[in-house]
Amino acid sequence: MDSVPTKPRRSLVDRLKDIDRRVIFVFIAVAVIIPMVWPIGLSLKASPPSRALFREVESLPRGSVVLMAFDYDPATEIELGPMCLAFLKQCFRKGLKVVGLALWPQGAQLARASFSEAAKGYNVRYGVDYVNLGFKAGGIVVIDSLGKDFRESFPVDVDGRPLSDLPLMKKVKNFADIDFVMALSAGDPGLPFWIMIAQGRFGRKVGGGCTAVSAPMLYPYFPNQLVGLLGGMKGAAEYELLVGEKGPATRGMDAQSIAHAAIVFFIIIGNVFFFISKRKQKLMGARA
Amino acid sequence: MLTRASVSFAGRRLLHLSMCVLAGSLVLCCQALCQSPPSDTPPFPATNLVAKDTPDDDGGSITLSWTLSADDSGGKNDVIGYEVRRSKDPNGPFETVKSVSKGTSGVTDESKVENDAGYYYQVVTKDVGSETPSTVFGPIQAGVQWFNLGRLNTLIVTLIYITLLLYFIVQAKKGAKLFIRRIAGLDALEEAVGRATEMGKPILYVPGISTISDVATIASLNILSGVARTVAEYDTRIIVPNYDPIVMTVAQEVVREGFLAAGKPEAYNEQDVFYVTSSQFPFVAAVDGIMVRERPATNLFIGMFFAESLILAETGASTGAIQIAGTDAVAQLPFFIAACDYTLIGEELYAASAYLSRAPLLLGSLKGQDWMKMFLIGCILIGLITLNAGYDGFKSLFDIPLTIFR
Amino acid sequence: MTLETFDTTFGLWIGALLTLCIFSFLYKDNPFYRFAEHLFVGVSAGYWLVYNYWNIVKPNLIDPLAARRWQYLLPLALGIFMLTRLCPKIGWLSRWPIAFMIGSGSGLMVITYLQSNFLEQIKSTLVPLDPSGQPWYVLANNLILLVGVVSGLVYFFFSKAHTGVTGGVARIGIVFLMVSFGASFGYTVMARISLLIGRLYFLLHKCAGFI
Amino acid sequence: MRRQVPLLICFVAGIVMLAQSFIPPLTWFYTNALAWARIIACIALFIGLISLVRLHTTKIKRKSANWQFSMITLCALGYMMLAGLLTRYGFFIWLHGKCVSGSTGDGFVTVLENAFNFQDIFLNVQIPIQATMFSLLAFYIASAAFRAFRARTLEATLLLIAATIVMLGRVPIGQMIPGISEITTWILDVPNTAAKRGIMIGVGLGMTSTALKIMLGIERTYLGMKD
Repeated sequence: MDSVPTKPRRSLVDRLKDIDRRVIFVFIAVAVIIPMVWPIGLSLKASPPSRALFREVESLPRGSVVLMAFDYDPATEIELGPMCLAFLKQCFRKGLKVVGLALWPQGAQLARASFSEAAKGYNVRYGVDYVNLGFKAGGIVVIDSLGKDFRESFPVDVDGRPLSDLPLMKKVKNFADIDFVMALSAGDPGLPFWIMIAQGRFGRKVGGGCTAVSAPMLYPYFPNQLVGLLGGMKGAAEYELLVGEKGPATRGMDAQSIAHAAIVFFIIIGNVFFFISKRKQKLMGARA
Repeated sequence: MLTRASVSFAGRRLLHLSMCVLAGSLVLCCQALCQSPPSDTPPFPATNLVAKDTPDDDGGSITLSWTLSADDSGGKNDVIGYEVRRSKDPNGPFETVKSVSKGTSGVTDESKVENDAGYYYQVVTKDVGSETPSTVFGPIQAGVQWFNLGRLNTLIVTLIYITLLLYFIVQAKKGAKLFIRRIAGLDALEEAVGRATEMGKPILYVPGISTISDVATIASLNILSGVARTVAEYDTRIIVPNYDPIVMTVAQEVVREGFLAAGKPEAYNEQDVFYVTSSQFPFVAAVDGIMVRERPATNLFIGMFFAESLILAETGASTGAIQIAGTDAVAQLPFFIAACDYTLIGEELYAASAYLSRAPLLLGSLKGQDWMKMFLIGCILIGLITLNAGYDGFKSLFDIPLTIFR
Repeated sequence: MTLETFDTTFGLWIGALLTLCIFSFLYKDNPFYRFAEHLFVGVSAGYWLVYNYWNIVKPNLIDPLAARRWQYLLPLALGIFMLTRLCPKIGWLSRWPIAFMIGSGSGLMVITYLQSNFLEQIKSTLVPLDPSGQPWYVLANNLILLVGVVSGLVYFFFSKAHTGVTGGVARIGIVFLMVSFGASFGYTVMARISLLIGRLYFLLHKCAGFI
Repeated sequence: MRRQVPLLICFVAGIVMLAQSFIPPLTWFYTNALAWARIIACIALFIGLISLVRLHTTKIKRKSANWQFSMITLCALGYMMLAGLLTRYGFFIWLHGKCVSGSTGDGFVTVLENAFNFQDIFLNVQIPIQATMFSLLAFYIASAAFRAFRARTLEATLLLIAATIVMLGRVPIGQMIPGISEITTWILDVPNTAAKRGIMIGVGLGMTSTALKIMLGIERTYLGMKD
């Protein structure tokens, strides 16, 4: 009796050579998720602009007032949110007061979330240690008005409370009462305007954070007009390293590293098995 | 002659005057001390103000330039900005038309500038408490230029190109034999259609995600017309999901025409050439769905693509379809190359129409394109020789806008 | 729970569920993905229509016409011609607006691309090759750049067979193309992984409260 | 009329568009033509809408595979259009005005208003799906790399090596390898730039040649007519 023609059994090598792509998907997902849940903190060296920013903030005396601009939206939160958290934690730990505002409409809500998250574990109170003034349209004009009086553009805070009810705002009238400006910006209006007005016109010290895409454009401002700059998720991870918090950016960078390594690993595996099967075919061809 | 009385009077006046001056300066000093530092002296003015009609435009615009004030980025460095003021009368009154931040040494005034009216300009340097006007420049008129000299080089290149194309098209019309090299991706088209027929499965054709004004889309529709005809001849089904409704209407016409040319107009189904949606990812989600549900044997992604290219090509690869891609989107080429069987790279997409139809007119234009490349290589060689001989005039011929006439 | 926080939590959960529906496609096509896909197409088509009506048609056509700016009758007419597609008898009229769009688009492309992809590319390829006064590697890089551009162009010669010298140069061109494609591929990986990190952060942190 | 007029329109529009680049007083055509094209494209969306609705109603009528899902598309489409109209017409403000503030009717209107919040749907449905579809690329880029990057030929080997180096040179883990950042930068700046330039010049020439042929009426497949 003739044997039923069966599918030729594929060797292990052949099967590994064409692994089901879903296996790769699983590995990629794991490579990203594991470092996000348990960050490793892979060797990362803080670049000069990040270190400069950190040192500048460390040197501010207790009680100094920092103005923080939330000029970004949910689309860029993954890059700028972690910077914001690390920076706020540094401020709260050092006993600095933070005044937040937004030139981007969705920035106000992001600021609210960031403040409440950073405040966990620190003895800080709204109105005394930090305030959120909310969003104001107008870009550069708004920044300009802060030089005269904060109340011109922000008569009330994000929840509609008059500034006179907030103890922190009693001692902040205009730029003269601000010791440091930190602008997190994802585009326009953003960091260039803060540099132009707050640094250029009113002589405040300005530091910034931006997306990886816009970092090359902003680096030239450092160190003359910008005290320091954090670029993209990498900049955020560097700052977390300096502040000593393994936050979302460290997790993100670790995930990046591991995912890249996983892809390279698969490329190598693919090639190894490709060569083995090629040699086997050659051998079999020679035998036949 | 002077009397004693008059002398003493004069003396008293002098004393009085000097006391006044003293008191006055004291008050001034006090004021200066009380005011916030620094003591407010007006900044140095901007100098060398020059205004001229903005070149190569249709009027309504004047371009100004000046040298920065000595107190801007130097001196006391307290300049905060400049205001550009304009008047039709050299003695004023001047109205502010533009203000710019410090470090700016030029500006274009386009605020209601009337053509052929004489304007006088002044630039005012400002610091925190004071300002200094520059000298007035004028009169200056804005005017219409009938030719944009800044684009003369573009015009010449365009004319050379048109001449080359037309010359070879005419040659081709006369019956000159024209050679065209092999393009693997296009040779594979017919094979791909044949395979779908054998398997009894449809063909998926995605004409990119751009509009009809994009030449890449038209190049894709040209290829579609050839594919549709072959498909009709083979009695295979073709599915064309569209991102843009206008592209859809053209694609419907092109496919119908292809079926007509193959003599099978009744086999054409208009509902197979349809509109999905005009946003990138919903479109991709739907096309992915088609790929896994209809299981086309052949996927053609030809036209303009963006980040979604790899999502389409990988999903297609997972269904085991033969895939041919073609795009001029440089950033997406690597992904198509990695995930598709054949890829038309850049210019090959545009050569496809000639390649598939072998129409002499189109082949002629391909030859024109090649001669244009030779011309370009020649330009590069001449440019390199002249540049390295220390002459950069040749290189400046390629400036955009061309400035040698300014 | 106030209405506002209910709204945001509810919204977050919807977002999370839809995210999982889409991810399920990685395993294989399934009803959840089909649901999300069809919802997505409907919502986006509707959004796009409404958005375009309010942001383009109304301000750029209806408002000017209401203000009696009659030159806007021309685009209106062309638009109506476009709609004749829907009645087969006069459908050929739709070719007029299409021809207008294609013609003006083509005219524009000719100038734009001859400037940006021809003149400017020549200019940036004109680099100093003088060995004096610059380090050797700058010179070497400039030379490589030149070879890459010229051989790449030769690869795109269509009216000459890729044999002999042409073939050799074209092959060098292919080498450059492949290195470039590889590099672009590798360069993009980071941005794509970031997208996934963003999505997982949304799921694990914002929705599940992990991390 | 059917053949000649479109060709003439195409030619004239193309020539005027070409000319306006060189003759400044003609620039009005540029701005207007672009605006008109946008308006035509928007009006044409109506054709798309009809096509979409027709496709899905046919599926439902014929009860073809997965027809139930077509209903979701149609519902979502109708819902979005309704919500977009209601919100913009100030319909809810009008409705609020009809109810006495604080009455149950007013609360009902608020619920209705929330249910038809156009922007919310966009934010909670469209944005997450869009972001997730986009993030699928992270998986696909890995599987594509695994499948395509095999050292079969010289070209494939170069592709593979360049990709691997650049991939590693961009992340901390790879930057532990000495010199890799420098090589990455070099690959991106020198050979990559050269090849891109070659492609771009080719694309420029191919595109302009096609555009000129379209204007001159040599290339007229788009009109559904071939010679």
